Amino acid sequence: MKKGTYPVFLALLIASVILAVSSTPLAAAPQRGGTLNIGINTDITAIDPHTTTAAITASVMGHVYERLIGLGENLELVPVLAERWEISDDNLQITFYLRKGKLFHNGQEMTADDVKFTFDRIRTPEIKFGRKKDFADIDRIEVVDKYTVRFYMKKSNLSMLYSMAYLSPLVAVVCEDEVEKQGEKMTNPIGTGPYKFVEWKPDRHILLERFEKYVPQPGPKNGFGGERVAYLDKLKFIPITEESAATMALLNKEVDLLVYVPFGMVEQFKNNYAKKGIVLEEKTSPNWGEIQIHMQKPVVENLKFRQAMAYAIDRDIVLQAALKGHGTPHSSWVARKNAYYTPFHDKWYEKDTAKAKKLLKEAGYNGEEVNISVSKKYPMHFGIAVAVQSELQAVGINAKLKVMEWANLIKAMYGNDFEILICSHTARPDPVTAYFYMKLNGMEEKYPRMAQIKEEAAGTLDTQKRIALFEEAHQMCIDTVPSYVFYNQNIVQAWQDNVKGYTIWEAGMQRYWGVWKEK
Amino acid sequence: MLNYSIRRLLYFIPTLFIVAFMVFFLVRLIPGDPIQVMLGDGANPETIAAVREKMGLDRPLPIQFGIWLGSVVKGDFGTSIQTNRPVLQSIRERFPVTITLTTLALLFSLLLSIPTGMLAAVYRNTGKDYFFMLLTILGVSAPVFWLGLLSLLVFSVKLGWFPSIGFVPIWEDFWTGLTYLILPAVTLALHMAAVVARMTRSSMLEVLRLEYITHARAKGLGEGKVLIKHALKNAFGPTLTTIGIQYGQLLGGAVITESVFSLPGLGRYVMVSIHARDYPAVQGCILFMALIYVVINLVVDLMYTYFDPRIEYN
Amino acid sequence: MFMRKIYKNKLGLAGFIVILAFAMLALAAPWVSTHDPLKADVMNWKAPPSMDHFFGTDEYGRDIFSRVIHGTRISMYISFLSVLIATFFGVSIGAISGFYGGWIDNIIMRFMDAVMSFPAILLAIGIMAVMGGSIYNVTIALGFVYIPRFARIIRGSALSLRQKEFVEASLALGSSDFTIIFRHILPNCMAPLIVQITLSLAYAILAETGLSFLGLGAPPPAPSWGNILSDARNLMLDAPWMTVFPGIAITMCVLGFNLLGDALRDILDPRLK
Amino acid sequence: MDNILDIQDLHTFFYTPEGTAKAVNGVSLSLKPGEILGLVGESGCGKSVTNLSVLRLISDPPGKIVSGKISLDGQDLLQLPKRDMRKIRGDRISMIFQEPMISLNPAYTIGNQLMEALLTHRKISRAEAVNRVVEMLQMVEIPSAEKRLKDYPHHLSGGMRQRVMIAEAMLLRPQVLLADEPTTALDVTIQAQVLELMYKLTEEFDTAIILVTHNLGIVAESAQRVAVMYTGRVIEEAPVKDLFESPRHPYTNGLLRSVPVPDQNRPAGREPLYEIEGIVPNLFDLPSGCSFHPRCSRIKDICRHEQPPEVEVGTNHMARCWLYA
Repeated sequence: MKKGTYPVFLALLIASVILAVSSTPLAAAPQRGGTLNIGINTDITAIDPHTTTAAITASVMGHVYERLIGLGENLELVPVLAERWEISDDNLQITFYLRKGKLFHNGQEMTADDVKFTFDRIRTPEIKFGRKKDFADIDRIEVVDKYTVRFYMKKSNLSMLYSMAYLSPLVAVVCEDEVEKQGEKMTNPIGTGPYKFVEWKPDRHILLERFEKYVPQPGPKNGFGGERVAYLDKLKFIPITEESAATMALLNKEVDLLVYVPFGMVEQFKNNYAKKGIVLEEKTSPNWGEIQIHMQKPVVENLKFRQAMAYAIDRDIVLQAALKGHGTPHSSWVARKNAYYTPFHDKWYEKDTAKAKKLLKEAGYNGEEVNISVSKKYPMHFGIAVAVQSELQAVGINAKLKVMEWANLIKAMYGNDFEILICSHTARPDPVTAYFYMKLNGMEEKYPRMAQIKEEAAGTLDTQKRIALFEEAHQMCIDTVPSYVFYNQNIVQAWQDNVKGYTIWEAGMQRYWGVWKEK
Repeated sequence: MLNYSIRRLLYFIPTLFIVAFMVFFLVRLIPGDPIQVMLGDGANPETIAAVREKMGLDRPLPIQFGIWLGSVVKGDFGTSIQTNRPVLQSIRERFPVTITLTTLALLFSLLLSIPTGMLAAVYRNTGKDYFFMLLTILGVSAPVFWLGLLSLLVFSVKLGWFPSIGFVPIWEDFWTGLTYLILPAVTLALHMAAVVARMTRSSMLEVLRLEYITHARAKGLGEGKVLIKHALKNAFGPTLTTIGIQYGQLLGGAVITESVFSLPGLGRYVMVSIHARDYPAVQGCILFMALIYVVINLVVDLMYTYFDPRIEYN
Repeated sequence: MFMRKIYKNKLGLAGFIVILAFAMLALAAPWVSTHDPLKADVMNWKAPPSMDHFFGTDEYGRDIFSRVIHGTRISMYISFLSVLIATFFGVSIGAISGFYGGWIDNIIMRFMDAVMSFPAILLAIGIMAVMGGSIYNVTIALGFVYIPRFARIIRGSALSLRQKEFVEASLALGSSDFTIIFRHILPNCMAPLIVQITLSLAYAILAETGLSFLGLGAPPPAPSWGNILSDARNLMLDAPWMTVFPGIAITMCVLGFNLLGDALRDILDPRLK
Repeated sequence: MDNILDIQDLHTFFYTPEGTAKAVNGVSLSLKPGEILGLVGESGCGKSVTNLSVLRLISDPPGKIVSGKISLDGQDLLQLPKRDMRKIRGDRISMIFQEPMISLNPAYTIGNQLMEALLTHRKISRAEAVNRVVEMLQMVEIPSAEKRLKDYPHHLSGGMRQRVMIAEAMLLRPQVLLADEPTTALDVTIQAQVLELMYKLTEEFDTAIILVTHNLGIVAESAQRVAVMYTGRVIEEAPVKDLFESPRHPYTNGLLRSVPVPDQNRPAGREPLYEIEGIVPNLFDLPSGCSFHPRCSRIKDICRHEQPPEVEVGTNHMARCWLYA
């Protein structure tokens, strides 16, 4: 996508958002009943939400379970099971006041014991909880009374609140008795959400059913917070791995909603499938795609070389190759939708071939091979790779693609075994967790200030302080080029026009409360 | 007969041991760390180490192999690293899907291949022969997944005859279940049909020259009876062996077909598990598929005696 | 005589011509192709077939025609080399096993049985997962998987030939084992061997596409046929040309090998005379 | 008495890529009820093809009955619709094959195969069929016949199998039996028994037999008449006694002289057995004129250019040779 087309695109985007918003109040009153068949692109990996980091599990199980606190529409912290919370002045005590009368699906009331149990559970070594270190600063948890629970911290770490609210893994509040009863191998997840678990037939479907005793909390629907009304009797999530097959299933009306429309197919949907009663929506998410450049590997360790790379790349080309243009160019680890975003984060290099070549010469680059590690698991990663390679080659950098399996890429990423590595990330409401990756490419080791910024930001929730810190972090990125962020990615979903009340949440989680099917 | 079966079974034990050995070490040689894949971003080394220890992944490989083999013999395939469910449970859920798919494919391919092979042999080197053989070879020549997607496009989207995704077990609702399985089974069957048709053709050709066929005709039997009763039964022996071997192709093909048609079978599970480096699941699945294959071939061996009674079991 | 028989077998002749055409295409790939098969032009993606791009462009704007042409090279390379590996090892193992018999045979055959117990593609998947994706590894994996088939054919013939008078006579005259295997046993297995070779060539091409589909084939951006086809499949509803042309190329080539193999079977198999 | 089987001027050719093989090239034979006709000649002379032609079992392609007439009891078999022809096979005309080892289907029991023809041609119950089969097996002197029904062919010895074949052939009391080298594959002692059995049965059922063989001894013992074939033609035909005592055709002469005669007691220095010079000519490339002329010791000039006609050389004695024309 060239510069010129971008505003058009933005206009389209705004139009679609307006359409989505305006259609909701105009529509007739919600109707109860029916089953919503949802095409998902990969099966959930586990039903115990604590044991997996897969976003799909968090998305599906987000209907069964609830968090203590959640993220709002704009990724701010909102109350869910905790009505409110208090933080002591020294940040070392956090007290949560729980909503009363919240029932688990087995009829038991949710109490402070369950909350304590939950947070103790995810911290035990036996449970394969993926983000244990985010909760490592908890000293102990105290049940004050039935509806009050207090966390005592070893040191100030308010980022933890974001981790609690975080999208994936889902820090679900589980029912103590039920988990004790079912043992480590959970078979029947019992939560407090608007839908209860019926069955999981792996690779066939996950079936949820409305929990009749669910009492929605007051206030408008807001992210994971606010009013959550289950109109649909059942939710049936159907994993379809083949993208074309998924589209065909939507065309055949075998699924009502498709959570992943391939970027390459968007025009086809708009031009042809719209006539068949299929609604397409597209929103820019805070998810981003980037390359990591290792600061301690030959050739790329040279700052001038990295700067040359930054000058060599036209991010529009990358955006086109990776997302077929369905994204918004962006340069920073702090996403556009993020609460701490400022225009400062738009600062970045502009493509300048002459400068790139000059810097290469200064860096003493002599045609050494530079490897771009990439996996084929996500088509957009490969798209980035193709584009970056051709851009780098154009200024004379001998870039080679090193295509590997996902598992091997992960290993390379954590094992310090890459020069340039392509990855993408889902929304990080707390930029501290985003800057985590600076640990993997040797940045922190070379520039310890980065680690300090993270530490300082984690210790406060003060917006102004945080904004300043993250701007400093971004300036460091500009100066040292540890990575190149290309874009914030769009989310494209489609559904049959009789599905009402559904709208994409940029955070990437699906929400089927407030959704109904017109008969 | 029983004696023979038992001896055949015993004969498979060393083979199975080598199979198990190969499965285990092949899977363990796969680079990548299952725990890392599973835990993703936020995992710290301590967590990873703890989980590794819990899974027994920190012990020397030969010991892990011994432990695994010991429990497999007892029917315990371990627990999936990714889903935390017993591997055997997953296999039990998925095995019926794969076995119905492959059996149906087997059935379709036999329905398609035996008559074509036979007719091609009868009309040897005529236009009809060429036509039949070309037809079946065309089926084997296109990549399965492409064929599968094309058939979805035509029969599901354009014609609306079959659903494009999903699965209903045929033991729950036979006819509905069948509609979900026909396209994938036919796609899978085409590959096998070509091979079996060729085998049928050449063994029919061989048999048709034999004197007992002339003899059967000299008795005044109708041509149909001569071909089916006298020729086919004898020609079927070699064909049967091919079918046994081809069953492996079906199982392998299921890996692809199940992905294309969104079927919850073993093949899809294997692929997901390989990508997640879910060792117990991969090991269990591949071993189980090899086991099915070996058992099918055992059955084929035993069935062979029906078609060729000259094989004595002493 | 042989060529006349091939000529008389119309389908076999057609297969032979198709294979010859693809082989020539593979050799002449750099001259026949109109673009660099790896050159991305992302802004010109999904272009339908035109005079500039005969088969259109793919999702990164690469010329599909040139990719298919170069793919011929890669697919032929994988297919021929893997079959060569399988033939070489299969024949050696089979000949040794059948010729010496006894415990050597027993051990080798148990091992071959074990390898055969895996559905071929599954074993190839496993090997690819271990070795990682590269054209060489695909070749090695497929070669390995097909070894037992060849070993079995040769072993069977070797076992029965070993009893034959001319081999015994040769042994009595003090010929070395090696000479006997190469002078007597191998020539006598040529017919089934050649048939197996042509059919395996066809299998190998298909297996490569299967591996690519599963994400375990030759790593992109190498324009192997499997890559071209499996990459394009997600856009097949929108840009059919992306799958149609490579699909037809694969089907034609495999069909060619199959027809040739079948014809050879008819011609060479003495039992069918 | 009328002929039961009458073959007139039969031509059966095989069309192959190598050329046209005139396997049967103008054969005429006739057979009276209960009569045994010996059909002798070297292999490849067209004896078996003649037999198969009678049943119309020549595989087409490559073979084809080009012309001629084969009448069974006055009915021209070559004009019959396929379906009617099938009714004759195994019922009115049956056949015994040369190799009992390969002419029985290994995949079915003896009983199954024996009853097949019976159940095809006669409307009788299974039980009745079993009875008749057992009865027949007893007639061909197979011990514990009932048990044998459940045996597979590979359970039986060669002699036993040939008895089964004979039993099967005679089961429907055919008018004509085509026996193609019925004893060649058997041990000498068994041969005699099997032949004896065949004669016994023909006498009982008045079946006519064409006995195809290259064994002149067998012919001498059993046939009433003998026809000698060479390259697709009958070159001499005569009552058995005449033929053996005064063979007219040089080929017949040669054949007879090449058979060792046991009662001529010539201990040492005995004359070596006669051998016909040369080889049987290639069917694709028959010599011009009399096809035997290249091997003939009494060749005349005309032999090289023209086919010899049939010549009446004695009572019921015919020879195709220029010596007598």
